[in-house]
Amino acid sequence: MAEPQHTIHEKKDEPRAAAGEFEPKIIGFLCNWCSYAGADLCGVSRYQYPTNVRPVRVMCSTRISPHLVLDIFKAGADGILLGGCHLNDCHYISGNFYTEKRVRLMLKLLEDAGVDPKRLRLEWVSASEGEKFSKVVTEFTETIRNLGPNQVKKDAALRSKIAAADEASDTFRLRALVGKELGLEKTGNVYGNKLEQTELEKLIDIATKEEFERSLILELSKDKARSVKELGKIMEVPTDRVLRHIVVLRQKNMLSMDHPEGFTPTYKTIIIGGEQ
Amino acid sequence: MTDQRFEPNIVAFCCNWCSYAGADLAGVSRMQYPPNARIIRVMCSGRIEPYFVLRALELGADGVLVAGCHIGDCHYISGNEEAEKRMAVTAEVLDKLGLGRNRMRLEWISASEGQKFASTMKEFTEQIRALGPNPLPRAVPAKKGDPAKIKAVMNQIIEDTGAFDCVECGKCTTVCPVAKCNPDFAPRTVVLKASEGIVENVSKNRDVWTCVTCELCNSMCPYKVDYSGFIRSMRAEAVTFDNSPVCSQGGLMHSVMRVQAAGDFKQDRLGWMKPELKIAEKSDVFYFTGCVSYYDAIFRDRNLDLAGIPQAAVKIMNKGGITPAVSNDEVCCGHDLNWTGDEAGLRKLMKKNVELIKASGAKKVVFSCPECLRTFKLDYQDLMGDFDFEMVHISELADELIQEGKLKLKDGARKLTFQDSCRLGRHLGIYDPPRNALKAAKGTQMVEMDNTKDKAACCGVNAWATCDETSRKMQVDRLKEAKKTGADCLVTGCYKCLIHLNCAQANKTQVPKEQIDIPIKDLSVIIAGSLE
Amino acid sequence: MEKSVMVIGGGIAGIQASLDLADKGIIVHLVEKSPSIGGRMAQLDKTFPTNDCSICILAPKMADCFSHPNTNVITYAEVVGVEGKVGAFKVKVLKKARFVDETMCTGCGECLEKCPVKVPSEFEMGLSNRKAIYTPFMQAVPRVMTIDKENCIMITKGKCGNCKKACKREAIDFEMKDQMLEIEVGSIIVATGFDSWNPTTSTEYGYGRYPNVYTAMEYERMINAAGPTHGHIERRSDKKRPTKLAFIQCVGSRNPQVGHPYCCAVCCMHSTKEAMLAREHHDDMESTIFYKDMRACAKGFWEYIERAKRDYGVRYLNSDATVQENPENHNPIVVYDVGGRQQSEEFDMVVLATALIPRKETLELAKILGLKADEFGFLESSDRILGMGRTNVPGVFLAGYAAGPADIPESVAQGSSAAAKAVEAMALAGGA
Amino acid sequence: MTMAETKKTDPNEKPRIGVYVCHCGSNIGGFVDVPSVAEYAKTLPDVVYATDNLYTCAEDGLTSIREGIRKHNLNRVVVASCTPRTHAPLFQTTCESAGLNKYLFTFVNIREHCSWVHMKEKEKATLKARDLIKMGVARARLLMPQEEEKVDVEPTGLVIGGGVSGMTAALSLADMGFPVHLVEKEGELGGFVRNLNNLYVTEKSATETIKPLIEKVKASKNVKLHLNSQVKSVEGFIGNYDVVMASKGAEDIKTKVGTIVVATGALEFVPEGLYGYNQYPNIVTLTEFEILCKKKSLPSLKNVAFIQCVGSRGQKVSYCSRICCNVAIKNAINIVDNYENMLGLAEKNGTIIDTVPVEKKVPDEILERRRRRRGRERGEEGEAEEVKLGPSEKIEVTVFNRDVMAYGVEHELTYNKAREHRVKFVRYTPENPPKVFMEGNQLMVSYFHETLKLDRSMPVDMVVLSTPMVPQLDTREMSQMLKVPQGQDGWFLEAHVKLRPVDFATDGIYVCGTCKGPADITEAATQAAAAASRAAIPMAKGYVQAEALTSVVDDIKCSGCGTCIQVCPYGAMRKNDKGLAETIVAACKGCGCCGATCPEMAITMTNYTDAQLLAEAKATLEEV
Repeated sequence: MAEPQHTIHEKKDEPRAAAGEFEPKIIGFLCNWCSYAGADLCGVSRYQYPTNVRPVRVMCSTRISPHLVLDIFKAGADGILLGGCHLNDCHYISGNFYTEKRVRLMLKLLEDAGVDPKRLRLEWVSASEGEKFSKVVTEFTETIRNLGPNQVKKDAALRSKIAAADEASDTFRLRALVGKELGLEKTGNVYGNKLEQTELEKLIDIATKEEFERSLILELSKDKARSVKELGKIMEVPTDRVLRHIVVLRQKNMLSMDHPEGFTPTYKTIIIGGEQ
Repeated sequence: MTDQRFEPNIVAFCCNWCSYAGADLAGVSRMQYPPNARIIRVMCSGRIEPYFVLRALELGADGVLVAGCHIGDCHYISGNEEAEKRMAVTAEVLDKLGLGRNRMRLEWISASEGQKFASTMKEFTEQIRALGPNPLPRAVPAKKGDPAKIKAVMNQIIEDTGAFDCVECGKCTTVCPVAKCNPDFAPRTVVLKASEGIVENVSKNRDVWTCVTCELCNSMCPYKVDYSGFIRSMRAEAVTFDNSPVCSQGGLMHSVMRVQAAGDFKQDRLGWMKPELKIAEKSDVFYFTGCVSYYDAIFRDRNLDLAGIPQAAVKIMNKGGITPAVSNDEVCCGHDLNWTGDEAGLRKLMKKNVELIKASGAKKVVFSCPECLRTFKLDYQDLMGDFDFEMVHISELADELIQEGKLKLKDGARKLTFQDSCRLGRHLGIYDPPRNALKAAKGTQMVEMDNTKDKAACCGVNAWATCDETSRKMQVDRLKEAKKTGADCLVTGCYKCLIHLNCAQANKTQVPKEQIDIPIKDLSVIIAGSLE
Repeated sequence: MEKSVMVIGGGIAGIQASLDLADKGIIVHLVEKSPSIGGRMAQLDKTFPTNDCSICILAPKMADCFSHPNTNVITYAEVVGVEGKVGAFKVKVLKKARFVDETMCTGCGECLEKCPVKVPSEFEMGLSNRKAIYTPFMQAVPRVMTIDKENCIMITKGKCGNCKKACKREAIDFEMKDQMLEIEVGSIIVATGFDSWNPTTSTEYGYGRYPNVYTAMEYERMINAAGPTHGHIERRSDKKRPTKLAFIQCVGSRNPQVGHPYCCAVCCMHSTKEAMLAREHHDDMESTIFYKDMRACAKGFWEYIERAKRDYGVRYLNSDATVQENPENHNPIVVYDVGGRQQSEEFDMVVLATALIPRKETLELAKILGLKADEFGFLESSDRILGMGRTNVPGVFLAGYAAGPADIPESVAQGSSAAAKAVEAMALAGGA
Repeated sequence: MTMAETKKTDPNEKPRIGVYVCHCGSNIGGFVDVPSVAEYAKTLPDVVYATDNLYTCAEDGLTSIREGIRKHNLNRVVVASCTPRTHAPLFQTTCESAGLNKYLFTFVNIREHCSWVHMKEKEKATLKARDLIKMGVARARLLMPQEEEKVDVEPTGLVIGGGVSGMTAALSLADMGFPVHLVEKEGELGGFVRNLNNLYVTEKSATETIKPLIEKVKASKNVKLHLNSQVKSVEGFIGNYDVVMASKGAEDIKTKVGTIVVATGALEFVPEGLYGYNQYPNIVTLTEFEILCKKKSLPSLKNVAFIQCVGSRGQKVSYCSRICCNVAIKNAINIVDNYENMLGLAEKNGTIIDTVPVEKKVPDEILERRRRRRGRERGEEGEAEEVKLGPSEKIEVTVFNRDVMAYGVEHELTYNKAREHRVKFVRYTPENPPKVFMEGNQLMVSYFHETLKLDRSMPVDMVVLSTPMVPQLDTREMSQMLKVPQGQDGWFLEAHVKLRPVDFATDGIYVCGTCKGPADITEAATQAAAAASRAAIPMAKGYVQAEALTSVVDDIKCSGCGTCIQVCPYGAMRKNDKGLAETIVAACKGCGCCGATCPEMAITMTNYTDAQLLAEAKATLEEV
């Protein structure tokens, strides 16, 4: 097989990693119909951009559940880029409207988990916006480079928080709320009452906060029974709120009382069937 | 009274300071003179314009006397010198018309010359008595419009001109040169008012006279609304309601035309002829010179050498192997009457001209004047059906002769720009022949102005009506455009473009001279000048 | 009897007709004149009234159409002769030599870099250059190269051959000859689309004379991210970005004077979209649309206009307009009429919504097929009310702009409708 | 295209992956060290074979894939080359031809997403290519063979609505060879058009125009006509709808159909309380006017005013109703040209309204101007001769409009003709609409002339109000029954306004005519034929085959909350008899919205499972 000739690249650019610079690992979820096609066009048009993004093709940006994103952050990704069609351009009619709602939840949870929300970026890139794709990737790579590496593997507390956020994202309550959010805004609930977007968002924010804290309690109490006070301190949450969460979690049979430490009860997460 | 002796009606214009006082003195001194004259006092004989004389004759005067101070004595320093020039023009026009200069007399009578006044009166009365009555038929009083019928008439005009086709897009306004200078005017509003049944439009609205009938609107209108036709028809109605135009030279030209229409006088309109030019009594080609002979007299002080244009045209034809017939009996085509509301006048002139040409047996009529050509080709044929003779502009003929190789032009490096007159261009669609003919001289470069061919800007005046600030602005804009091209010369193919654009250069304007001082020459003159 | 159909014209109407037929199990021969299918829609940036990205929604259809097992897409080809009748047409198709082996070329584009010839790109409305070996646009289907024999110096002068040297797959064949194909089909669908009228002759708009006067299609390419300026709107005179745009409607259309008295049916919306896109690109873009009647009369269109006014600050002025120029800065000056008073206003750029006219070639095709065309060159339907698209020739049907002004959804519906009619006709001819 | 027998792949069999890395000439090879990448691929888990090709898509490349599958017994194939968007089908077909299920193939894009965008960084590009292949391999390990579900299609159509659209659609399906049920709620075919006098563009009477269509429908062997009937219920999905039709005074009819065309038409908006409607005499809507014309019972008229956009374009409804300008223009011309005929005089003479040819393009000659003038000969002395009265002196028609929507060729020419015939068009703004009032016994219209800035008024004998089309009253019920969406104005909503104008998002149901928005008869008939074409596709095929990219519900996890049903844009989710969610495979498009939404995480997406996506993403995050 003939060795292909190299003609275009004259200028050799030493990988910056060699110079000790941080090379972020970025996952890019790209929808098949617009942003993946935009990335294709970007290639065809030879717009250059940094090598850090690893694209994963999905059929629609709506496919990306918060769990996927948080799990990948948990696995150590430095940044995640979500690319979808422009609103109203969705190949699947309304998919990207849901994407928007989900991304809002993801950002909230990232914030709660102590991950800079800037590490997640949602961009609408159409199939004709090849140049835009290169710009987005270049900018985003720079953003992540400036933020530095994801510390999840080194920082145990962060790890638990991200894990908790991940867990929270998969709770029935949040998934159901976000799933119904658009419908509630547009057509109303079963009683025909429409909800204001701001009102609804407030509701979801409260739920997000609660679910995150509950998940964090479960996460923290997985390996070690902990007291309300202890949890409050680690989580930087007032103890009365911790206690309220614990009541709920116990009702749901997710947390059990463990040995008391003196007069203080401690709690431990119930692990069913050794899952995870 | 049983005396059958002819008693002439004489109008005498006397200046306040000398002649009128002279008449007073004649009275004080009880000097006797015939009673035929009616004296009109004016401040100065300089006030008397040629059209005063023509109008007086048209209205039935048998003779006109103009009297002023002696040269050098004018109360207004030099008013009488102007009078002298003007009356020379008037005399020439009267001669040309065949009415004869003898029907008019200019006399200097000072305040002390009572005697001279009386003797002048006597002599002039006898002179006119000898000439006999004014041969012009008495003017019929103008028809009055009927307000009850005007709505129906206007509706008919709307229908005839397709004015209902208007979708109010306003494109006519965007190109209208008048609207550019005068925001109150727009072709479509004139039409809209009529279609809304606003009849006062006809009797009061002056917009009808503001239009220059350049037909930019017609040519631009997507729906071919005939705005100029509308305006023309509306003018015919407007005059019946005493809504009349203010004409240049006081309507002298219109009087000249009406005189030609009214009677059969032996004109003298071939004064421009030169012996070296070959013309024939009978020929296949008839050269219709138009009013150039009269214009030549009226605008002689402008050094336009208007007589040179027909000379050049005949020279071109001669060189091209054509000996054209030229007739002293042609009359004005009637274009200006037609466009100032006098269609009856047009018809009279038409009859004479068409008979003349038919009698000549010509197969082709060549015109120097685009207005004559338009009137023949469109208006005459409109009213009389298609003619069996061909009608061409001199530029078309020249182009044809050059293409056939019958005419050759000398080389000459020059840069020319051509003014498409509205009649030649938009009305008749003749754009390329003049350019081709001019370009035939090797080395000639034609440059175009910003607005050219079917978008060409107007010379500012139509049918000698409504020459005002707007006209001046249009003329200046056009001259600026021409100057901007860097051409050596602005070439025109229309007598009137030449006269009007020259007028803007000759008179005071707001713009510096150097922006508009481009030589203006007639196409035939240029072509004839470069004949081999 | 032949259970196959020929579709002439590979724009959206032709593509839709082809897909509808192919999906029904009918073999479709799609003949396209240019090197790629896609037609006019491929040139558009967005589509009204949803501002969908045009190529995004079109490209999947193009790919489907090309790769469908029942389609035979013949690009760079023209119909030159037809014999026979419904159920049994014999069509002669001239497949022009593209000098590139379609089966070998991968569209990698190595040859492009080596080709020394620059030609104004038809697809980019002449705003940028292509090479003598080219694909009309990035998303072209099939994505293979074509050599333009008028401009290739190897073909015209016999020297160069750079592309051949560059092509690793040896796809280039300068010896390639035009091919005459004879194809038997049961019916024929004509969907040859439209052309954009050149407004140079209507000098009142200054197109071609004033640098900053553009046609709508030029603007459309300019604002397209994949276009010649990568989506940057810039002036011909100084490459600066304009902020004040004027759109003039009915340039050459609704105008019996220039021979197109009809309304093109899409330009009002098209210009509105272009004005909205300008504002989407930059907040300081101000657009004015000069119109005769704002013909926004299909689903969601009037709402779109309202949105343009409300959310995009688009100004609408009910007036035709003409254009002058400020010679100092090459700013076009638009002269218009408000309430019968002449007004003028300086803009940075003027975009002309030029008349969309039937292609000249359509008339030739009509002659070949025996179709009737009206005096404007639109192909005529035999039944003007209930049978739009059915022609005087049994078995020949129409779709898209060639049959009269139509927007994309109408063209698509007509494509499908023609497909149904073609099947009916063949069923009938087959005695079914 | 024939496909080789696909060998069964045991899902539990250990993956044996083959990796093919393409040079694409120098397109990839020039900027990525392809051989080293191929070498690297060999080190990845479960990879049993890896190689590089100059062009994998060329015949030799494809052969090497086929051989690899046979020789190395590969059960997963990864190709690293260009974009799946253009080349995936090629490689999938190749895999299938070698007996490998096409869902066991994975594509890695190292050209558009790597070599071409990192042309100056060969080392990093090579690293990225390695990573991308690692990700592809990680995904490939989890791939499962998929069967594409085939559902038989009942080759019978149902058309709802017996107007022009419905009849056209039914006849078209019938002529294509499919039996069709045509359901009309009235006792007669023809729909809205039966109200009309004549149809614009031609002057032929409306009834005459549609008569042949009605006869053909009645005569067609394939059309089963159900008059006085309504569709009572529809259950099922594409290819398999169970339909119950109820007829007056008869038993319900149950039948099975494969596809459904909705053509239920529209109504005219009643302008109650606007412009004196129902308040003063002689104020009618456009359709009422048509009916008067049709019955030849017009009152004596001298002045008629049409008022356009009554209730539309931001008044009662937001849209423009598309056809009313043209209908008004048609009637205006009728009045001016054929008033006597319309009064019923024609019947006495035994003629129908004359055909007036549309005057087309005016020849572009300068002498054309003469035409204008000739009609107006005047006497010698400037005295006006008897003025010939134009038609407008007999009857005057004024059309008050906001924009005249005479789109296209024929409407515009007709609009031009109307003006040539002296129909007056006066533009008004919504802020300043014309007013209709009584002055004594005289009906009056006053208006503000926008250009002249003048208030005008005129006596009229009749005012015709052009009101918009509005959706049928039962549109909502219909949309619920068929599970198809309505837009915000209440019209049926097509799948995509641009490219799928007669499809519903739900496969198997199609829409045409005025039930999806205002359209004229020609457009409606075209849409109808289009809808028939679309509806015929699954019936012609005989089956529908869904790409195996669909959602799958785990009915152990599902709690039946119904959120997925709510979010699915295609109506592809439904509740089964256990009250749990179930995917209608034939309708599912695989976007994944339900999967990402399901609160119980009971839904997975075939070929795009969470595990696959996570494995793919995490592969790059592993420490090397």
